[in-house]
Amino acid sequence: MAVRVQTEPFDAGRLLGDFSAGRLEAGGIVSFTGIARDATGGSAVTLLELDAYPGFTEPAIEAMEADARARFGVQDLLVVHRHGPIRPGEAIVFVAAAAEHRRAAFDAVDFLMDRLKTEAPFWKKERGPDGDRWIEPRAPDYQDMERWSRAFSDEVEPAASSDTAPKDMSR
Amino acid sequence: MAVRVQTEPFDAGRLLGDFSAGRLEAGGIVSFTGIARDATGGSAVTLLELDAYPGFTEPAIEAMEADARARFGVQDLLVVHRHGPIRPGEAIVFVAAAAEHRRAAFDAVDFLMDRLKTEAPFWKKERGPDGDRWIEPRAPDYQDMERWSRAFSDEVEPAASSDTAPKDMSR
Amino acid sequence: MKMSKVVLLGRLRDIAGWRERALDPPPATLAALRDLLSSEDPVLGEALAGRGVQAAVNKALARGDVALQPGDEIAFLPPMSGG
Amino acid sequence: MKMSKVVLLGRLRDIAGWRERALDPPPATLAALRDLLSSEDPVLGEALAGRGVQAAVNKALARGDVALQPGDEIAFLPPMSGG
Repeated sequence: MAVRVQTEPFDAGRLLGDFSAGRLEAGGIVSFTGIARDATGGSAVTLLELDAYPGFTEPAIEAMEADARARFGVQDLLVVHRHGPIRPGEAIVFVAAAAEHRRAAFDAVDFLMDRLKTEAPFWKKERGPDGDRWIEPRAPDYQDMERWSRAFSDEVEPAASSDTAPKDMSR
Repeated sequence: MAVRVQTEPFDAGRLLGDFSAGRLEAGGIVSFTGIARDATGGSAVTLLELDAYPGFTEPAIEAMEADARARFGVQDLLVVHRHGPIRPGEAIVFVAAAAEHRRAAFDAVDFLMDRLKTEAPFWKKERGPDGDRWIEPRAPDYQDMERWSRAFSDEVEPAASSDTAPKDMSR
Repeated sequence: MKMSKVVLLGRLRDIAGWRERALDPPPATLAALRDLLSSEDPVLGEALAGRGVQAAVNKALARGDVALQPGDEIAFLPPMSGG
Repeated sequence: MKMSKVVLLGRLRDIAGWRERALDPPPATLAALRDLLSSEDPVLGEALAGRGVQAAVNKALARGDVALQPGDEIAFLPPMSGG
């Protein structure tokens, strides 16, 4: 299982370099790096804090990774997710997929990010001069995740968290 | 214009690291790395050779990059493309996009790869023990590119190369 | 009898002012636990009943009401968001 | 009079056995140039007329027939594929 949940900062470039090295059979590698912003909605953010629930968070992400691996014809996947305090400009999440054809690599990373955004067991607080704010999934996040339910409607059971998503957001 | 057409090998990890550094406003960075395979369709490949047409290839890719920048709400784009002899395992192309929201970054990289695959002025020859083979766009490449014509049908003129694509391939 | 543990995540921690709590003896069911927490802290009780808040027993999501055993770890999870 | 240049790309180079060629004087039109190349090398002529093959004059794609001037650079481009 190529899933790492860690408090240590990581270098996305180095992760991509290591992930790409020696691949003679992959035609394409897609990566996504999520970075902590210094502002959201016009409010400055001085620190992002991600809570994890140890023993619950890791298996949930491993299940997502295994699901993506089974659904898409990818050769390899990597998910690295930080928790704890994260400063603006630092990476929060890195997802990479290697596949023979680029479509599978794009889809696997896109799908994993949609699941991570709506179902990964992390709770995010933004700290700033205007106070602290807990961040929960946005309506577009739930809509992005729903694209996959439609695409795979006959083989997917509803995701736990979209079950309980606010009706007016999950539409 | 963040477009580089070069014969020198490049390190995708280092490109992603440099591209990501100091981004305090980007929420997400998507990258695609295309790698030379050691076999296609069961035939070994010992060397890939890409011809470029100097003075024609660079502006064509710069136009694609400018188009992608205008279409999608991205903050930054980078396209690096090699030509000349390329060994299996080496990177051929690197595309990265930084955007406030991940959807724009995914779309910009996906779109640029579809255009590069069907319209970038390169001509590819695979060398191997079974002889040399010129590689031209595959039917799925033209189909991938057509997705964007549908999505943007009222603002896009047909791409030059899909005009002349074989009818039975471009469907 | 082994003590049970209640864990709050995310904004529930700020609302309650605590993160973990031992319970000895534990209530017999998840519903009884919610009632107990709510009777002590009605604001927390309302947050626990809020939309999108899930419960996990021994690190597995629990749907609806379930029986609790001594030694169980019960967590309350607001809507999750990684990435 | 400045010499014109013909450039072949991709598989056209292998078919013709050459990459670049000077023409002095150049034909008056792209169609005349195709006829000239085809009369010298019918196999190349057939390849130039093949589907997906485009022509560029002075590094700009030319649609249909166009007039040629002395000093022009004319390139024949098989289907392109990067990435």
